[in-house]
Amino acid sequence: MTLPTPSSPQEQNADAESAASLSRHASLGDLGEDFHPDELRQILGTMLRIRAFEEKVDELFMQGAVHGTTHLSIGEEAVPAGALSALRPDDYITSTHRGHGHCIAKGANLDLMMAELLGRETGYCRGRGGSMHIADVDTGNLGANGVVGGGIPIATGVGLSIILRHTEQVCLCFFGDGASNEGTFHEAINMASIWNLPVIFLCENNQYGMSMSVQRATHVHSLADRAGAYGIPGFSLDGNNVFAVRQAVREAAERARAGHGPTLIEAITYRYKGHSKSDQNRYRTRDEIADWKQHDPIEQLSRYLEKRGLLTSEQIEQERMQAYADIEDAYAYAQASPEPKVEALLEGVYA
Amino acid sequence: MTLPTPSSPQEQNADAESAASLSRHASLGDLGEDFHPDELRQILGTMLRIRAFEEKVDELFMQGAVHGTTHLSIGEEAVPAGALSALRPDDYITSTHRGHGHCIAKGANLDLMMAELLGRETGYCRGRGGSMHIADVDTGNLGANGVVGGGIPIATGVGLSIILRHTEQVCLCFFGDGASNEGTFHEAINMASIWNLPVIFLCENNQYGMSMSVQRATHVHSLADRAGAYGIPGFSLDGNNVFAVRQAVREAAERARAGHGPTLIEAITYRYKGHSKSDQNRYRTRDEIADWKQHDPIEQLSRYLEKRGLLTSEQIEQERMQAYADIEDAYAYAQASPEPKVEALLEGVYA
Amino acid sequence: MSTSTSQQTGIRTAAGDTVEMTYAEAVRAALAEEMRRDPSVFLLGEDIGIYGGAFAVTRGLFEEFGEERVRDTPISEQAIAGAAIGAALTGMRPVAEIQFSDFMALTMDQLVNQAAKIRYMFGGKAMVPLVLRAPLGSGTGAAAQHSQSQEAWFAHVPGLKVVLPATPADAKGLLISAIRDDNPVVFLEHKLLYRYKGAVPQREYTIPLGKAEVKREGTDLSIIAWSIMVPRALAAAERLAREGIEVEIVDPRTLRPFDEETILASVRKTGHVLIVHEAVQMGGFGGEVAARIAASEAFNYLDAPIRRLAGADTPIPYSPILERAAVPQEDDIYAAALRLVREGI
Amino acid sequence: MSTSTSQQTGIRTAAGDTVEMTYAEAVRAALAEEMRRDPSVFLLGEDIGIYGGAFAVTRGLFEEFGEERVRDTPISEQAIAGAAIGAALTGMRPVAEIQFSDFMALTMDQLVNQAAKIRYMFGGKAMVPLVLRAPLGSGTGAAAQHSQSQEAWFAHVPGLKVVLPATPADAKGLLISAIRDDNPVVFLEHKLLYRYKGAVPQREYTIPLGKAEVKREGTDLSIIAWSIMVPRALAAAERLAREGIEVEIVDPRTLRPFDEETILASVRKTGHVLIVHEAVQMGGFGGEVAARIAASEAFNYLDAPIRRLAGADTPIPYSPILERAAVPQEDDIYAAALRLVREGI
Ligand SMILES: Cc1ncc(C[n+]2csc(CCOP(=O)(O)OP(=O)(O)O)c2C)c(N)n1
Ligand SMILES: Cc1ncc(C[n+]2csc(CCOP(=O)(O)OP(=O)(O)O)c2C)c(N)n1
Ligand SMILES: [Mg+2]
Ligand SMILES: [Mg+2]
Repeated sequence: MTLPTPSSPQEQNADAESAASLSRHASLGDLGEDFHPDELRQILGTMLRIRAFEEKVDELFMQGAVHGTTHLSIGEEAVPAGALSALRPDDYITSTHRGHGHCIAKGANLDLMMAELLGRETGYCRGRGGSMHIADVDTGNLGANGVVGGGIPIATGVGLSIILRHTEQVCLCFFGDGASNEGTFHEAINMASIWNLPVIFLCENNQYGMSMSVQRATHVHSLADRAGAYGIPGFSLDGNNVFAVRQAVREAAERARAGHGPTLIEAITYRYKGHSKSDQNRYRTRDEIADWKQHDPIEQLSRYLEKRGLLTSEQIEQERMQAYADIEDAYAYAQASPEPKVEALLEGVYA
Repeated sequence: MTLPTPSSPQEQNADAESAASLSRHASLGDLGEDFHPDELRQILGTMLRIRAFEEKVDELFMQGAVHGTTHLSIGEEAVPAGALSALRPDDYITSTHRGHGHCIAKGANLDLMMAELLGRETGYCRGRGGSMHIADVDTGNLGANGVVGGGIPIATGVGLSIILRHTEQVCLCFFGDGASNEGTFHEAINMASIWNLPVIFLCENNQYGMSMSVQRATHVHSLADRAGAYGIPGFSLDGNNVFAVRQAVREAAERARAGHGPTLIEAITYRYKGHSKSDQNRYRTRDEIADWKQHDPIEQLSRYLEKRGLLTSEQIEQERMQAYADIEDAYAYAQASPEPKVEALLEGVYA
Repeated sequence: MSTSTSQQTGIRTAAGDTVEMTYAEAVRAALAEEMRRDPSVFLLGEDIGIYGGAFAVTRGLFEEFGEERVRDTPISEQAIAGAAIGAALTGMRPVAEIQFSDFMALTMDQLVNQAAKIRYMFGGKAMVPLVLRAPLGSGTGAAAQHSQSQEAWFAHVPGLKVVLPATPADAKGLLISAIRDDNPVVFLEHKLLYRYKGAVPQREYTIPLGKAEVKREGTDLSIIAWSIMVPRALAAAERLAREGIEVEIVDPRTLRPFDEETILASVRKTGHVLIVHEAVQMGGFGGEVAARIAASEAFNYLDAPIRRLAGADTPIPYSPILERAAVPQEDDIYAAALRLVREGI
Repeated sequence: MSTSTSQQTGIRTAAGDTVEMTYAEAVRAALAEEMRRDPSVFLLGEDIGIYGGAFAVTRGLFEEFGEERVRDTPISEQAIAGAAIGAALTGMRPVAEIQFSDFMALTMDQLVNQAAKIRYMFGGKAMVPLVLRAPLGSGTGAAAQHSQSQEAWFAHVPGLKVVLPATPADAKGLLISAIRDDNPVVFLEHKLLYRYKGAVPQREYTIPLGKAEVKREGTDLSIIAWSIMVPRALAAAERLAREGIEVEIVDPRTLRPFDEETILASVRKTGHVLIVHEAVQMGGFGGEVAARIAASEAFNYLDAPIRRLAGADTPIPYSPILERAAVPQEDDIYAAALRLVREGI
């Protein structure tokens, strides 16, 4: 049982050199060797914590214990886990409505995340933001975003700030396939391109923007083709292969830090759950969902690690248990936390 | 003195067939043969009337005789003249802030245009619109637009209306190189593409969006490259070659009427005058302007017609005189027309 | 209870002539009837087809009318609005859905600079008969970017009409009028109202745009309220009646055009005015209502200052406790009304 | 003449301490001084570099500060606003220019759903110190899409600050405050004011956001006016003085936050109020001002209804005759003030 060969990353507009360096990694053996075993364990742990977190949130919503709506990323965990493993702690991210995984991969504190979802004063946003607005600006997490495509121009601005401040940070901008049809996508990537900004535009193509498939919503073979409209490198890769994601992001970050500007990466993945709690899955088949589950990113990584003798099945199981335990702890923390006070309603509107 | 060979039209994403049919016309001899001599004379007349109109407007602004601002298209006449010569009278256009040429080529009445510029009750818009809003919906001229990129989604809607009404019209959407960086460009062309709408997106690349050159504002070799982001055919051509424009638009219209969807055409041209009356031309050189004047679209066509014996120099001069005379008549009409009445201020806000 | 009162006042038909339906069903019925009647009517928006819309409002329409006329769009709000304009300019009557009114922020150029102004800019020679529908309002825990009430923005724009129905019967009758209207109409549905039930006439009917309705008659205080605040005010009024205070509730239903006369008549009668809306108070449309009263001869009939009760000066918070506190609730209306009538403040 | 009165009232400095400059020069001076003082301040916008801006406001700054800090952008208003937000969130103080306020319609999502709400949504733990400058208003013959006054939209949005200076001295002092402010500030400059001259202090100074100013003292009528309506009201006031009517003119300068107290104090003193703005009356910010007065105890001091004089209910027309008629002119202010004081209507 090895990780299936990722669909060889399709380089769309990059210079020949990066293309070559990316295809070198089409065989998984090579990819694995870049890693220290501890790091692999950490990446697996991240993916497991994302899944455990999402499962808990799903359960809470089913019970009606949480208010509002939520967008789960179960099935898509390799994208943030791979991407953030390739970046520095002082790098930035901008995230989306489906952002729990991005937060966790960026190193967020699960207690504060869960407290936020439960609308508690101890949450990241003091209960004011909820699922769609978790942020932790101090650690470079510039926030989830309830507006599809709304974070893309902000990421461009972060890139601009980085070059004006002469730091060597990068900004990783997450967005969905659906968001790639928003005007903000176009304006922001063009602007980042002409100014050679250190931004990585990472499209999580999970096949649907709510109910509309990417095939119905666009006429391109790959969303990475759109890089050509901005004269920047574009890559399409298997987003369920954590190594492929890591590698592409690492190379993009190197280009960005070297002053060579932005990259567009399309990570092909799939969401197992409905778009949000109101989804009846009328626009796709059970078979399609089942097929994708055959390529589960966590299963693939686990089998690979075991097969290679990098982790034992016990160790993997231990990681899994730990992840679920962490989430239960976070939930306990959140539940024990106080609700915001009505008198504080207007706090935080203005600085 | 022949028309210089147009820079061979660059096909970007079309199917092989259209590409071939377009390059066939790279030599001018062939292009000319498509035309009946009367038609050639008419096209020349259109270009001359556009120039004469713009020169008159320029003069009026210099004198302070006209209020507001204006955007002149001197040097760009081949684009609308060529494009509209390829369409049917019942086809639609959407236009821009630099729209006098589009109007004239669409067959607008010069008297009503000039009256509009002078803010008269007899103008196309009863003096309410002015230079940036001339429209004549009954004849398919859906209006100039003061918002850069603002007309592009409207053109998509016109295409949608055409397919819902099952007519075989097309909509020709004019916009500038600068407008191609607006979010509307992206959203609207993508939407037209997925629905195979009969829209021709015609970018008048006059090298600048006010003061920012297209090289500074984008990182693509050709704006037609952007067609790839929507999976539609894209062509780049010499916009000062009226035959090349006509040919590309004709083929795009054929594709559109056959249900094959939209086309993106980049017509490379140049504006001689400042962006608007406040422009001091600080962002370009006199030499650059002088160079482009060597490729004047009207001069080129005139010389070609003369050389080929299609029109005599007397006939050409006659056309020119007629154009300027028409404009003076239009100006006289406008001047003799009444101003709007203050009591009618609120008329036309609501239907 | 308050809802049914409002229905009965709303549509004066004998009991047997109505059917009970939800507000969402009433919107759907209006869409379906107009699409059956007029082939130029079609729908476009995100996930309105097989998905049935984020609030299930268009459910079933795709099945009846097909994907050409119930058209799923990419996530491209500017293009949705622009496509509606282009279609409307050339003979169609599009009804576009924006998934949340918050995202109408993305359509402001197309809506305000294009749709609203085209007719005037073109000298009165063009027509843009489109409807832009969107759910607005808080109360669903969706936080700051999915809970706004921006009717004041649209009401400030000449060329637009702005409708906010409060009952199923109004929703249906007003939406039919909006579709048949030759101007661009912004039609704002409150998310929390979608499940409200009420009696809706079985016969074909329309409700004119620009006509307020007295949802409850009273003598002591005029409450001017729209959208979700109408049922809340009605509920508060029932409690106030038990205190011997008879509240008159006037629902303008359409903010633009605005039926000033019905409101002034009520003010002249009661001498006390409380304006209630969910939108943020500062710069909200309640200011316009107060200003009109303060400028009219009804000013002379006032026995107390004109009061507004409206949204707090904050984005809508996520926490349910804070979210409730951020906008007027039935209790707040009750308390404000009582104080105004009893203490004159 | 009225302009210099307003300057003198505006900034109380002895004659020799000021220099005469235009409003455009004052804006430019504020930008230059802040850029010299604080390396985190930079400018971005369309054609603000070598071209110097559509209204020549940034002329010369490119030469002094270079293309990195005076940054020409493509024609991409959403990205301009978004880029400013991203930079502001990460330590910079961007000042973005939108070429005409009309095109702020394209930035509404970034401005309202992002910039204004980020701090609150993030639990008060982030800061978005940006300024979005734009010229607004009619009078230049640029027609409906280049002449709007949309301050009411922004004033309705918690999280934003909204500034509309009427004099060169105010423009400079308020812009410096806006740049130093830790919140997103919408700074609206009137196109016709750019050429107005006035005395501006030579020393470094700031004017606090949220402080109204009495531009002229009087006893018979309070005119509340902002932006271009301040000089028009001052000119009308001089003529009214010759009729024996002493007008007090209060300029809020900042609509959000709004200095209610200074306005109420004036109303208590004069007992008559005329609110004047260029924006369309229906749904304009004048409604908010009227509503606040009508809800306050100043209501008891009123000897006549609260009057508004504002833009006609139409897009701005091109014809110069119609364009003038669409918004209040000096004569209109004079006539409305006279009628209000003499006839109480
Ligand atoms: C501007 C905007 N339009 C519509 C929505 C409603 N909406 C929320 S998520 C979503 C689908 C987004 O698709 P995609 O970008 O592919 O992200 P995914 O949900 O698949 O992760 C939609 C339409 C929104 N939040 N913002
Ligand atoms: C949305 C918007 N932004 C900015 C402007 C100001 N403006 C008017 S024309 C223009 C340049 C447009 O460039 P391009 O699209 O290339 O057309 P051109 O003027 O070259 O014909 C600009 C920036 C505008 N009218 N609309
Ligand atoms: Mg998706
Ligand atoms: Mg151009």
